Amino acid sequence: MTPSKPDLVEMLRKMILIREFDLLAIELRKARRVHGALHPYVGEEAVAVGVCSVLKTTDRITSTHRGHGHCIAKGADINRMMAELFGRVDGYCKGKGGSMHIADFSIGMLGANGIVGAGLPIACGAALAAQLEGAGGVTACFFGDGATGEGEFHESLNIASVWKLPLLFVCENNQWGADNAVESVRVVQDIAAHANAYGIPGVTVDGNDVSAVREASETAVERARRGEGPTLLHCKTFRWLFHAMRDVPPPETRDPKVLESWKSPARDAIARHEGDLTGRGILTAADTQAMRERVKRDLETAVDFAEASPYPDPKDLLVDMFAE
Amino acid sequence: MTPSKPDLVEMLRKMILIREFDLLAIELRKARRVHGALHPYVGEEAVAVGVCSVLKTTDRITSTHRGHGHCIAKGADINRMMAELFGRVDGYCKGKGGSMHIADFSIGMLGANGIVGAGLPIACGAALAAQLEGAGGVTACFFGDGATGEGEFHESLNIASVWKLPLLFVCENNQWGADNAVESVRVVQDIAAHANAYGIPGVTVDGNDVSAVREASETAVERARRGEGPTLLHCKTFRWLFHAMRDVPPPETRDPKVLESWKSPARDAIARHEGDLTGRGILTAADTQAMRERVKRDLETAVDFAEASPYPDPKDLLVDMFAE
Amino acid sequence: MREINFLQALDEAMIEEMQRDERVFTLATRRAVALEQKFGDQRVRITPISESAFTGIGLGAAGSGFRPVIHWGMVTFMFVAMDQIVNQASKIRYMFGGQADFPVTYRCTTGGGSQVAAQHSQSPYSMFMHLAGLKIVLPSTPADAKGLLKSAIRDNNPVIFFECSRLASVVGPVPDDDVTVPLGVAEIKREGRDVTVVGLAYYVRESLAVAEQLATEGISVEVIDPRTLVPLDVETIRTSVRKTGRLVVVDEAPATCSAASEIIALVTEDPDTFRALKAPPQRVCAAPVPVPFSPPLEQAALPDRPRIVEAIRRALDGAHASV
Amino acid sequence: MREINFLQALDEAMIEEMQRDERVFTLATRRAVALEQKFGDQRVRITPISESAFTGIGLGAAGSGFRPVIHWGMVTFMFVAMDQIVNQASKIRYMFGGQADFPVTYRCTTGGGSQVAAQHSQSPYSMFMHLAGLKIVLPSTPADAKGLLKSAIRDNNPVIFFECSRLASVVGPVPDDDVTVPLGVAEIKREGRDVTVVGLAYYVRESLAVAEQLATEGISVEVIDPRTLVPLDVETIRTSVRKTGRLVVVDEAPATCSAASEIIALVTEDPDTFRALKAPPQRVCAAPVPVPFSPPLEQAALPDRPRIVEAIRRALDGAHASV
Ligand SMILES: Cc1ncc(C[n+]2csc(CCOP(=O)(O)OP(=O)(O)O)c2C)c(N)n1
Ligand SMILES: Cc1ncc(C[n+]2csc(CCOP(=O)(O)OP(=O)(O)O)c2C)c(N)n1
Ligand SMILES: [Mg+2]
Ligand SMILES: [Mg+2]
Repeated sequence: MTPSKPDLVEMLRKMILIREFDLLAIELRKARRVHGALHPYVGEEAVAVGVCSVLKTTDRITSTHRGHGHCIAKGADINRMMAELFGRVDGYCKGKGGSMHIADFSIGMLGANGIVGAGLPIACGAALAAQLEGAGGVTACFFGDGATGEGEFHESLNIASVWKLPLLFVCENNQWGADNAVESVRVVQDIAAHANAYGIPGVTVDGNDVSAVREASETAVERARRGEGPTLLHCKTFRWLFHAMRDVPPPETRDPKVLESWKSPARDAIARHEGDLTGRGILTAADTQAMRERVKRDLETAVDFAEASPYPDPKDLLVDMFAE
Repeated sequence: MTPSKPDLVEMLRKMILIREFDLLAIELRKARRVHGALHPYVGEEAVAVGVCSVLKTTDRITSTHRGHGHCIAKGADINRMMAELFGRVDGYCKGKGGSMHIADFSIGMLGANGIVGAGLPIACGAALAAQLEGAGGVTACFFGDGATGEGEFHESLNIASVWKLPLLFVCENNQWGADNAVESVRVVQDIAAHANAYGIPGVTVDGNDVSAVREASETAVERARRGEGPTLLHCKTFRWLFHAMRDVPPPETRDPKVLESWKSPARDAIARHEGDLTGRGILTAADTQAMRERVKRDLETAVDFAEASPYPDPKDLLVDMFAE
Repeated sequence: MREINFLQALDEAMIEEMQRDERVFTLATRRAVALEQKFGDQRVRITPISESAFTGIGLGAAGSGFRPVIHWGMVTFMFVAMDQIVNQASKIRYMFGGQADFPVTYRCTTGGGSQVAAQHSQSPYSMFMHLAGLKIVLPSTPADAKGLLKSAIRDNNPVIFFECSRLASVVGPVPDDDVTVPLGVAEIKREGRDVTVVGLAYYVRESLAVAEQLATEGISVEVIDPRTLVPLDVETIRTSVRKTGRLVVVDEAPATCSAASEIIALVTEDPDTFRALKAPPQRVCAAPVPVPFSPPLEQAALPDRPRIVEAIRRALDGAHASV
Repeated sequence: MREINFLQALDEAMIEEMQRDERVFTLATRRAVALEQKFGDQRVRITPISESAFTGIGLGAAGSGFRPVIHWGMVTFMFVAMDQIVNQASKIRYMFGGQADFPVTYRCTTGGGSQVAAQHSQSPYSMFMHLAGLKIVLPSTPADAKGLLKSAIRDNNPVIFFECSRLASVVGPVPDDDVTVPLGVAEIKREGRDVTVVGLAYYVRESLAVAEQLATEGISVEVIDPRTLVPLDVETIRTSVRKTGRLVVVDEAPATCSAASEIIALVTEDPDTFRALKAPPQRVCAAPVPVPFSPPLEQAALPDRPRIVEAIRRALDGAHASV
C-alpha cells in the first residue's frame, strides 16, 4: 500500500527529529549536562522510521544500546527521553535507566538494551504474547550487524520460525560493530542469507531508502499478521559518527572517503526522502525549512522540560525494585 | 583415498565394539554395578567410526553426553572407560567423571560433555591451537540435531568460518533430541543448509553408511589440513534405544515401524558394512564371528579390570582441583 | 490429610494455576504430557534446546501481559541463559523505573546425591541471591512446594523456583484446596532450646532426623526452614539464635559465598544477636569441589547426618570454650 | 620508582608475558592496537561478538597447550558465556581426574561510579567465588595489577582477572623489571590497632583515605587488601581481627552472598577469632538494587567514605555495647 502524503511527511519529520535529537545529545554530553554513554543513530534514521511507520502503537519493538531512533520512531515523547538523559525524575525511567535503558511500554517500546543480542529473545516473547492474544499484533526487533555474531540471533530465528511468531527481525547493518568492520567478523556479507536455513523469507534492502524499508517491512508485517511467521529484514546503512562517547567523542579512524560518500546527499536517507517529497511536490523547500525549525523548537522545549525536572531523591533509591 | 582392507576391518571391529560396549553397559547399569546416567550410542556407530577413521591420534575431538562411541572410535582404552563407569580409580577420570565426562587427552579426546552444544566452542579452541601450531592438525566436534537449537552452534560456525579453523562440525542427526522429534524443533530438516550463511561447505551424508561418512570426512579433513577452513557434515542416523537411563530404561514411545526399519539389516550400519566386507571377500562369516567373540572377550576383560580396581579413597576428595 | 509426593504437588500447582488464570502458560524442552493434554500445546509448549531464547521469551511475554512458567530442566542448563537472568530479569523492572511488571517463574531442579557428577549436581542459589531483583524459592516439603509454586506464579516479579532432586519422591500431607504459602516466611519445623539449625531443601529433613536423634541425649535442636531465600525471613532466624545462642547452617552448596555465608553474616552483624552468640556459627556445606561421580567420593563431598551432628556438638562445646 | 597508571601496568604485563612465552595469545572484541602491532593479528585476535564461543575457545586452546588471555570487556558481557565458566572452566580439570591443565586467563572490567547504569556497573565476583575451581584476582594498585596479571597468565588454572573501572587511570609506582605478585597473599596496606578494614579494589583506596582521616582522632585503622579472592588469604585477615577485635568489609557489590559475607563467615566461624571479636562485624556494600543511572541515585547506591566512617564507629561503639 503506498503511504499517504501525511505519512510520508511524518516519516521525514521523524528522521530529522532523530538526527537533531542525537546531535543535540552529543553537545549536551560534551557540556556535561547529560550523563553516561551515548550511541548516536545519526545516518541510520531510515531504518527505525521505515519499520515503525507500518507498526501500530499496540505493536511492540525491542531496541539496542543505540536506541534513541527506535524510541522516537515508535512515538516516544522526546521530553521524557531528554529528561532521562539528564537523569531526572520525569525521565521515562525516573532517571534510573539513562540512554541505554529508555523504554515506554505504553507505546510498545520494550526497551533499549546494553547487551548485544539480548533484545531478540525478549522480542520473541512479545511476539509469542501477540500470537497467544490472537489480535494480529506483531513485534519488531532491531539489532546490529555485530549482533549476528551472538547465539541469541540464531536461537531466536529458529524458535520464531518453528512457532511462526509474528516477528520482524530487523538487522541494522551499519557496516561496523564498534571498531570492527563487518567484513572482519563474518564471511558472508548478505546477512539475509541466514533466513534460508530457517525456512523464512530473508530480504536485503537499502537501509537509507526509507520508502524501500517501509515497503519491505509492510510485506513482512502483513505476512506476520496473517500468521505466516517471521521475516529477516537486512537493512544496509552506515553509522556516520563514533560508536559511543563518554566525556568526549573518540577520534574517527575510518576511511574519510567512505564516510563522505555515505554522507553525500545521494546516499543520506534524509536528503533522499526530502528530495523525493519536494520533487513530487508534496513539500516545498519552505515546508521542510519550517519543519526543521519546528524540530529545533521541540528539542529546546525538551531540554527545558528536562532541566525543570528535579533529580531523583536519594531516599527513593529502593523504590521500583519489586512489584506488589 | 580408498581405505585399506585392514582399515575397513578395523572400522567394523570398532562399530561392533561400540555397540557391544553400550549394550553391556546397560545390563551393568540395570544390575546397579555401574552408576549414574547412560546415553547409549547404539545405531549411530558409523558416524563416530567413519569420522575418526580419517583422524590421527594427534588430531582432536570433542564429544557429547552420548560419548562412549566417540571415545572408542578415537582409540580410547575400554578398560579405563569401563573402570570410569564403575567409578573406580583406574577409570579415565579416576572415578570423578563417570559416563558423561570421559576424556583422554593423550589421544586427543577432549571430553564428553553434559551440556548440549558446549563442546563446539571448545573444539574451536582446539582447532585454533592446531592452526597456531601450524602442523596441519584438525579437530572434529560431534553434536546432535538437538544441539542445533543452541546459540553456540551458530557462534562456533561463524568464528570457525571467519578464522578458517581446521575443524569438522559433525552433526549426528539421530532424529530425536530426548523426547522431541527433530521436526518439532526446526523447520528445515537439511541441517547442512546452515553452511551457506557462513560460506563453508555443508554436506549431508547417510550416517549409517560408514564408508560414505569416512569419504565425506576425508574430503573435509583434507580441506581443513590445507588451511581452507571448516566443513559442516550432517550425518543422518537413528537412535535405536532410549535417550537416557538411570536405574531402569524408560519405555519406548516412538513408532515401532520406524524403529524396525532403521534396525533392519538394510539400514543397520554394522550389518551393511559387514555385508559389504563379506560380499567383497575381505572377510568371511567365520572372520566376523571370531571378531564378535574377540570383542566379547575384550569387554569381559574390561569388566574384570574395572572390578579389580578400587573405589577412590574419600581422603583424595580434594585432589585434582588445581594444577601446580 | 491426603499424602502425595513432591512432584505430584508441583504438578497440582501447575494445573490449578493454569486453570485459575489463562494468562499462565509454560515452556520446557521436556514434555509434560498430562499438562499438555489438559491445556493444549499452545499453553504447554515444547521448545527447541535454546535456553537463552526461551528464558528471554519468558521475560518478553511477561512484559506483554502473560504469566509464563519456564522450566529449565536442571539448573545446570540455565547457565547458557544466564545473561537473560543477570542482565535482564533481575534488573529490567528497576532500570525501567518500575513502568512494567514481569511476572515470570523459572523452575529448575538442583542438587547432588544421584551420581550424575559435576555438571548435573549443582545448587547455585547464592549466585542468584546476589543479584538484587529476583525472588528465590527453595521448598523442602510437598505442601510447601505446592503452596510456594502457586505464590510464585501469582507473584508479579521474576521468581526462580528451585526443586531439590532428592526430594522428588518424598511424600507428605498436602491440603487439597487452594492453599498458598507466602514468599518470605520461614517455618520453624521443630522447636528447640540449645542450638538453631537452619537447613535448606533436602537438609531440612536431615536436620530434623538429627534433631530427633540428639533429643535422646537431651540436646534440644530448633530446626528452621527459610523456604524462600529472597525474601529471606531473617527475623525468625535471629530470634531463634537469640534464644539458643548457637547457629548451624546446613546446605549442599559449597560454603564459599553461599546462602549459609549470608545467613551467618546476617546473624552476626545484628548487635543483639551477636551478643547472644555463645559459640562460633557453623557451616555444614559441600566440599569445595565439583560434585564427583564415584559414590564414595560423592558421599564424602556432600553433607550428611554425622557431619551435622559434629557441627552441633562443636557449637555446644564452643559454648564452654567461649566463656 | 617510576609511576604509571593501572591500564599501563596491565598493558606492560601483557607485552612482557607475550614476549616471555609464545604460547600466550589473546582474544577480544576490542582492538588492542599497540599489542597487535607488536605481536601480529594471529596472537592478538579480534573476535566476533560471540562470548560463549570465545570463552570456550580459551578453554579448548588451553587444554591443547596454549595459554590464552581472553578479554571479555565488561564483566557484564561474560554472562552470555556463563555456561563455559560454570559448567566447563570451573569443573573441567577435576571432573576429568586432573589429566590436563587449563591455563587460561579471563580479563574483564567491573564496578560502578560512571553513570552507565544497571548492566554496565556490576561487581559479581562472589558468583565466581562460589564455583569451586576458579582462581579470582582483584587488584587495587598498578603494581599489584601488573604483578598479579603476570602470575595469572603463568598459573596453570583458569583465572578470572577483575579490573575495577574506577582504578583505570590511578597512577602508582611500578617496578620496571619482571616482578610477579603471588596469588593468595593479602597485603596489609596500613597497620592499625583498633579496627580491621578489608577493602576490595577501589575501596582499598577509600578505606586508606578514611584511615588517614580517623588517625587524626586517634583511631588506628588496619587496612587489608586481599588482592586475590580465590585463593583467599584468610589467615592474614583473621590474625588482624584477633588483634583489633573489630571487622569492617567494604565493597561495591551488593551485600547478599557477597565476598563480604564470606569474609565475615570465615572470621566468625574460627573459634579463636570469634572469641576475639569485640563487636559485630560490619558490611559496607552497595544497596540491594541494580546500579541506577542518575548521579545522585548512583552515589546513594555505592559505598562512600562517610559510610565507611560510620561503620567503623559502629564497630567501635559495639565494643562498649558488647562488654
Ligand atoms: C554481549 C555483549 N558483548 C559486547 C558488548 C559491547 N558492545 C557494545 S555495542 C557493541 C558493538 C555492536 O555492534 P552492532 O551490533 O553492529 O551494533 P551497532 O553498535 O553498530 O549499532 C559491542 C561489542 C555488549 N554490549 N554486549
Ligand atoms: C544446555 C542443555 N540443555 C538441556 C540439556 C538436557 N539434555 C540432555 S541431552 C538432550 C537432548 C540432546 O539432543 P541431541 O543434541 O539431538 O543429542 P542426542 O541426545 O540425540 O544424541 C537434552 C535436552 C542439556 N544437557 N544441556
Ligand atoms: Mg553495526
Ligand atoms: Mg538427536
